[in-house]
Amino acid sequence: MKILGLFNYWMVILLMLVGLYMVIASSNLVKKIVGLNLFQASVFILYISLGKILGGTAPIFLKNAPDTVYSNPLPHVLILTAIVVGVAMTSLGLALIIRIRKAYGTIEEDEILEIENKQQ
Amino acid sequence: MNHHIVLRVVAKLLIPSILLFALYTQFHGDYGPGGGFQAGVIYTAAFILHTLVFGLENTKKIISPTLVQVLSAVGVILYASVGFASIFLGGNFLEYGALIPSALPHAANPGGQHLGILLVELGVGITVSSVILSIFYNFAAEDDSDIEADGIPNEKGKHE
Amino acid sequence: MNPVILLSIILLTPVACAVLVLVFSRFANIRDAISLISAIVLFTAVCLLFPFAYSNSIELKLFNLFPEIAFKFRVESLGMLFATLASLLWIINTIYSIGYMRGNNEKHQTRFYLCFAIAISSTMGLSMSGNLLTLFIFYEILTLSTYPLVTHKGTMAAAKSGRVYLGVLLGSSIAFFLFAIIWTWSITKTLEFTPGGIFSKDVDPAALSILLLLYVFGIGKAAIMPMHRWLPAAMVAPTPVSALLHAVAVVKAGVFSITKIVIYIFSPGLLVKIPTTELVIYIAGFTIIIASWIAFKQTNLKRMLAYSTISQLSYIIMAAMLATPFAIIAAALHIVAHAFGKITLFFAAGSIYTASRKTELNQLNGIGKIMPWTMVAFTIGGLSMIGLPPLAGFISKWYLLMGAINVQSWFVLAVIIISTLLNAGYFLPIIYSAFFKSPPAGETEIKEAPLPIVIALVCTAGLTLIFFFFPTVFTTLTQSLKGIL
Amino acid sequence: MELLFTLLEWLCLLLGSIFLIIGGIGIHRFPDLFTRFHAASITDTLGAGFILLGLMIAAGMTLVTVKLLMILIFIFITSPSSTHALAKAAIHGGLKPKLDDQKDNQEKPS
Amino acid sequence: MQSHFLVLLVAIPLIAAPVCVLIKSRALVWALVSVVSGICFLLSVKLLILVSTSETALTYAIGFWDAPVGIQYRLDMVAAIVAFIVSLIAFIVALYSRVSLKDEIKAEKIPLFYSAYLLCLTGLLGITVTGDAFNLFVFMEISSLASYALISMGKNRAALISSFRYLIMGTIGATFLLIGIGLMYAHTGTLNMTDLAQRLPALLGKQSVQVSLAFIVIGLAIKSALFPVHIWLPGAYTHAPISVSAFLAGTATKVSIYALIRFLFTVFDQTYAVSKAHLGPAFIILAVVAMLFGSILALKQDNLKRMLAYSSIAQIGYLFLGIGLFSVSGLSATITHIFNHAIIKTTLFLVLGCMIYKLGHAQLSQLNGIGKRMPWTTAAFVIAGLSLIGVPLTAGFTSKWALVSATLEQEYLILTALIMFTSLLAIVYIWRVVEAAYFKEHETKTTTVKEAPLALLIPLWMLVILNIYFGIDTTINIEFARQAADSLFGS
Amino acid sequence: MYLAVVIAILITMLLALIRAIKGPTLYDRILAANIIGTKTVLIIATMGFLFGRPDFLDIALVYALINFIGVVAVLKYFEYGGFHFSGKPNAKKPEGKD
Amino acid sequence: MLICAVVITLMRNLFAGAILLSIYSLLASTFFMTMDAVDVAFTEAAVGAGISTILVLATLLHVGHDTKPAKTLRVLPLLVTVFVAGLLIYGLHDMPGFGQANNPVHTHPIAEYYIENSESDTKSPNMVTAILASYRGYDTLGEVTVVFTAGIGVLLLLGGRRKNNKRKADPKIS
Amino acid sequence: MIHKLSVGLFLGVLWLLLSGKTSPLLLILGLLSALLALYLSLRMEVIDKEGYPIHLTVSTFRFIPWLIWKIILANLEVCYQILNPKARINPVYARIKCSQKSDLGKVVFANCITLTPGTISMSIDADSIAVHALSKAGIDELEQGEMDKRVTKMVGEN
Repeated sequence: MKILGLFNYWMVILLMLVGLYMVIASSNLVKKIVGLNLFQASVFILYISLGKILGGTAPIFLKNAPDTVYSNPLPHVLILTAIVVGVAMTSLGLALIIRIRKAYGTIEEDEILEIENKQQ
Repeated sequence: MNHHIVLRVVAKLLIPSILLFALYTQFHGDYGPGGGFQAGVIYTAAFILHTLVFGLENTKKIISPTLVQVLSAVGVILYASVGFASIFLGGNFLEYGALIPSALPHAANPGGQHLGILLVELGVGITVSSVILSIFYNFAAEDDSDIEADGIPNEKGKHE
Repeated sequence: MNPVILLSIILLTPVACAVLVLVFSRFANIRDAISLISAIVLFTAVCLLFPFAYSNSIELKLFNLFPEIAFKFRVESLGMLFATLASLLWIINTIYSIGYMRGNNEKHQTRFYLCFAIAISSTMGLSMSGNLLTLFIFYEILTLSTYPLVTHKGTMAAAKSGRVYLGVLLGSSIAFFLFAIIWTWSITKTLEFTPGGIFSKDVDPAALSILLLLYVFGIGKAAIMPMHRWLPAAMVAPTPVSALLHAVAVVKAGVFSITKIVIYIFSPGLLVKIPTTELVIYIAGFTIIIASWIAFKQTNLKRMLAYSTISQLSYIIMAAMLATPFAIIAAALHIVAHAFGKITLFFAAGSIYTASRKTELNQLNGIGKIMPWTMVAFTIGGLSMIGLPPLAGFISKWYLLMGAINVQSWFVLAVIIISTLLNAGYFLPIIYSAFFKSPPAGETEIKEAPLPIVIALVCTAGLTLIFFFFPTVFTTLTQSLKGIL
Repeated sequence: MELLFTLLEWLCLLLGSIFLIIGGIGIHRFPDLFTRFHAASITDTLGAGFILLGLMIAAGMTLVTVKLLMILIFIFITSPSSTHALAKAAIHGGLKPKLDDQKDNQEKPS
Repeated sequence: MQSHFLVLLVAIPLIAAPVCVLIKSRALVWALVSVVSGICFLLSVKLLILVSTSETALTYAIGFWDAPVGIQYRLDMVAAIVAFIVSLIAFIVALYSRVSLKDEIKAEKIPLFYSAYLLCLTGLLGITVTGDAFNLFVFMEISSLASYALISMGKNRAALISSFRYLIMGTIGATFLLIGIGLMYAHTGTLNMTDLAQRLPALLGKQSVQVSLAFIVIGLAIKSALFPVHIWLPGAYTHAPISVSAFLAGTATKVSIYALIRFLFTVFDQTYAVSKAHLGPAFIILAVVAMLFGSILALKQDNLKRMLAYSSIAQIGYLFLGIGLFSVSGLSATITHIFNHAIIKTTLFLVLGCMIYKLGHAQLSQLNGIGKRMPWTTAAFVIAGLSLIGVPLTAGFTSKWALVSATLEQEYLILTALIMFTSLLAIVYIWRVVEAAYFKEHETKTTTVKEAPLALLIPLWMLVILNIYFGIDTTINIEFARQAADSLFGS
Repeated sequence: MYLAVVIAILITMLLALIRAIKGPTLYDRILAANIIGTKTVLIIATMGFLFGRPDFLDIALVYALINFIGVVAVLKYFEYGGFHFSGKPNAKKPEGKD
Repeated sequence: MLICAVVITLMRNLFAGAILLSIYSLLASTFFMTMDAVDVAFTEAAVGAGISTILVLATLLHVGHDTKPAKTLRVLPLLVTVFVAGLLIYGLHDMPGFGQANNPVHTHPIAEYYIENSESDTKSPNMVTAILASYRGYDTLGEVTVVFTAGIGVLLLLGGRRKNNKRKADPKIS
Repeated sequence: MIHKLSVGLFLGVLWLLLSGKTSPLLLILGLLSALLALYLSLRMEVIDKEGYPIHLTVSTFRFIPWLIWKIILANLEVCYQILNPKARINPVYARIKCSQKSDLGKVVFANCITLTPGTISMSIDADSIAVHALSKAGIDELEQGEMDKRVTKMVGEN
């Protein structure tokens, strides 16, 4: 199963990179936020992959099956929290974008920079 | 959206069930997947659906933004006060075992634990649903004051 | 009286003076009186403390600044010398200031007296400080408190000069002096002024070399080239300030610090082993010659005096670096001698300005006839600078020559001779033209300066004379230094 | 009996899968949006229906079946609604269905 | 009750934050915030005393679940010092903000603003006292989100874009931290810092553990605005409302650096960080660049808030320099400077607040003669400025002392020289202000600006006095910092 | 067998995904998203059986629900340019297109 | 999923990006399902596909949904990305094997503790809930606070816009 | 009133079906939940005959099997279209009369049209529904009006 493991991690890495690139490279603010979402989601996948035991099952206690192998619940908890943090961040960022759009009339970062420079 | 008959009828059909389903998720977090957060989101989903179909103003009449704001605070306070309550009842912060008096040591008091989890999840649910609803209200608000930028033309492009 | 209490009085009197000046800022007479009274009180206290200076054991430890370094004071001979000098001259300077400030209707008089008092208190702290860090703290306070005095006039020129003043002094002290102190601390884990120095034998001489340079250049107040730029710049200040800066507090604080570091941190014995000592001597000699030469070329009286000061300060540095007992005593004595002489000169310059608004050398023709007291005092001061007997300057120069001959340092000898010639070259023409040239027509309305100014002038001129005839007060103190060495 | 149920279950699942894939192909085969709706609706109706039915058979008479049934009903209600809404929006948005006689302009932005 | 202090420190502002939203009256909200931050301050003082007298770190098991199972609060000397300074600054800024906010925030948003303020405080305190890696992330996000919101409240529209930039950078940073924690977790199976510290040394050879260290360091460096990733800071501090700038400048970056110290010294083996990861040189180089870059840019600014922001970047350079030395004295210098710089920068920002309150701006070119109009305000600036330069008898001096002696201890003479050089630059940029304030005639005689109201001056001068007090009584910022550094190295 | 079903669903999803990426119109994308949504419901239900934990159907329900709401929201966006109307569709010109 | 992500990056139309984001979330949560993380899948579905998408759409309503033509590949971001990639790949090869029961994550006593005791400790068969609300209840309190903070932030930013929308009209020159 | 009660009852039953647990705590919570959902739904004004057509329950059961049958048939047809490479696709667009008076009726009819592959309803007007069909056959079948009649019958409007 080494290959599957590698596959998982590789996927995490690639997603992470795509997300990160999107955050840094795109000029559009909404795309930045979307990129951040991708980036974070990749981290979630990393954590969840850590918690998995092959042949295990979801960590909900089964009454009549004493020998069941459960996957590790801890990463799940962490990621639940992290997802929430992510959505909080997203909503705040988007609210900011709305305000920026109202204030500047654009959501392209380079255009905003231009406006700022003109002012100074 | 009164003219959009299909959506209106379907929404009417679904909303009560969604609400109930949200509450079910809320209270069955112990037994299966679910819990306060998910419940909160689903609960809000019902309201969002209502907004989509019947309009924002109508939804605001049902549950006012002020109430939403208050509720969001109430949720956090509920959670935190469970923590404080357990201190006052002689345990550590968030030690649910202290919530129900018993001769047993707190750690071995699953009843208290259960109660604590229930309350806490309720707090989560209230906060999450009201916060998301409040965020949604604010995002969806019609804002005709519109773009006050200095001289930057509002570029409206075509979608593909 | 208990010496520790005396010490506290010495340290607190100027502070109290500052506070009271602030409180009575509205009442000019009371304010000035307070300044004068506290000056006298301070001097008395210093005199009373005199007998305890030799024991080198009076300590006042306030609190720990750092876990291992206390904020503390200690009475010892060199400091006592400096304190006596400063407190004595404060009295005179106050008298003079009252005359000068009123005579010229200066603005911000309260600020002037306030900063003055703070400067004096930091001078006292500096002279009594028990370790290097305490010394450094007062050194910085002195810089900051004299900054408003330099920029007193509030003109653009004053602000510019103030910037130079502060930039050089604060900059050098933080960049080099502090660096040196911390380095010293990290090597020795102590900063106490200890007879015999605090460096052990096995400290890397290379480090010591750099340290010495850091100290010499870090103490910008000593105005060794190229750190001298602040001094001519500071000439925009009112004359009492120049007098204080150039004769008593600031520059002397600089050379005093260097001397103290040489004696108590490095110890003369170690100093001669440091390669860069020689270098410092050369730089100091260079400074003496160059500064004298520049002074020679000046046309503005106060600027001339400033460059003269620069050269005189380097005498002291040079003497300290020679590190023989004679030379060290020479350094200590020159602090005093130069102080008396130079303050007289500045008082005279201020007096001329107050009376006639003249600042340039070529305007002084015949002024000796109009302002005889002033010019006689000026003559005494100038001759003392040159080093002629029977004036104070002679004694210190004599000791310095002895020290130089002791170690057979021909360079130093040559420097002293050349600079003496140059000194003579720029003082004597002034004296000549003041007394023997006729004043230009139409200057009959010029009179002698106000009385307080004249009194102060005469006092300092008298001191210059007295010092030659009764040097024991100071020489005994410096002799006790010999014991330490 | 047991076997019968199993067979039935498998059959249902198999049929469901087949329908799903056919639908999937359909959304590529069909030329424009409105025809694709039809393909999509295959997957939503019979595809989903058969699979859920198969699962129901597998689950037997338990609450699970009830839930599966709920899902089924849910899909059957929402899916046409959203398709309808989508179609309506598309028309509103200026998209013209590509009919027999208008082969060459499938998109007309209004 | 005393045993609960540790958690109350965080829980009280946490529960007070939603209460703020429920209160309509502005005065009441302000009173509540002041009281709460005051309580936090008292708690932190008490805790500091407790820690300094006890042999070991204080711990608290939340929910009574023992350490690796549940979340543990752990307060050692460093944490106590940081908590102390954070709550102190929060308290003073809260006092200050009542008047200064009047002009900056719309009245109906004030309760929300204060709520966010308390949340930010909660987050920062949470970071300091937690003993759990993931919990640290959560609280970091609380404080970050709150600070994004707070910064965006600035009057100028540029506040929005600054806040957004901070949000992007901050989230990347936090996510990096999350990746790092995840990788650590992958190898140890635990999140408790003490537990991690026990398990990690055996695993340091693993490349992925090394990578996790790298991610944590990068993430926290972003959060603490170390040189190449500082770009969010100037805008954020410049455009935020003044109380926010003051609060964040004093606390946010400091707490991130604290977190970095936690990870480097408590969780990882510091000897490893030096010998294998070459973090020392890397930090030192970046720190030096930051010091020079920040100071030089600070020289060029006309907007004083921006000037202070760049100065902060330079000061953060100092902090990293101390860490980069990886010695007891270096670390204690960093802790000292965290403490001192918090006080100094907050004071300076509060001074600007007074000026903005009265003048409506803080442009250097228009401040001529302000010293006569607002003597107390300007005097405060002078004292804090001197402290920033590192003049003796001010708090700043002690940190400069500690830092220089730390560099000298390892004989990095060039570093010492650089520190001195940047101090010189600090003299220049501070003195530009002083000169304008005192020694230039004000341009328009008609301006009848008066001294700022007492409500602003009192908190300001409280800090000024502390500035001098901590320059004289160095128990906390030197001795305790030393103890803290010792214990970090001992562990 | 369940596995086969899962694979079949995955294939369908893949096909839909390609459609979503290719477009060409936005409505095609929405349609694809919708298809993927319902397929996710199925896949989750099936996977519940595959892993022997059929009690995850709640999730499937949630998916169906969210998917529906999402699609409605998207449509609103296009038809009205806002979520806030209560009048006729053409009362306000949608911002999204012109 | 990866394709989806890449396409989002390249997509000029933000709206399409939003839809793809929602698809991406659905796929992610399916993935979480296969990894046994049911609760996470639940949440991701509700949040990623639901709330996030709706919020992004709402934002697009206000800001329009076209981006400028994408510039050519930017160098600096690429470098940063490559650097991070390098780091990750460097760390990749001795990661604990995927899904092995003897990974440290699973052998650490707390993992066992949770699995064995959570039911008896809390009467809650769902271990995730037990940990979430009890063992690590404090994290969850933090999580709730984060949500609350976001709510406060959005209110601060967008609340009361209609009344005072002229506030930003005259930005001061900074 | 009875209508509301029955919706409440429906919600209660729904809870039981979802939950399947019978511990007193959960039952109480269920009751409360149902009441809360009901209350909110009432405030939203979504509970009326249109939204919750409880009165149609019986007739629905007769209608559904027929519908399913129709769906299967239609499915097969569309499948054939998809799979037959030679099949020409001739979409048709037409308006279909509908005889239902209530909105509910129209919605049910429209949804049924959409539900059967091959035809989708595009918009609903006062007395007709615009339909898009994959082939002419679909339209023809609808025009025969069997579905229309059955739906009308089911919603009980004639």
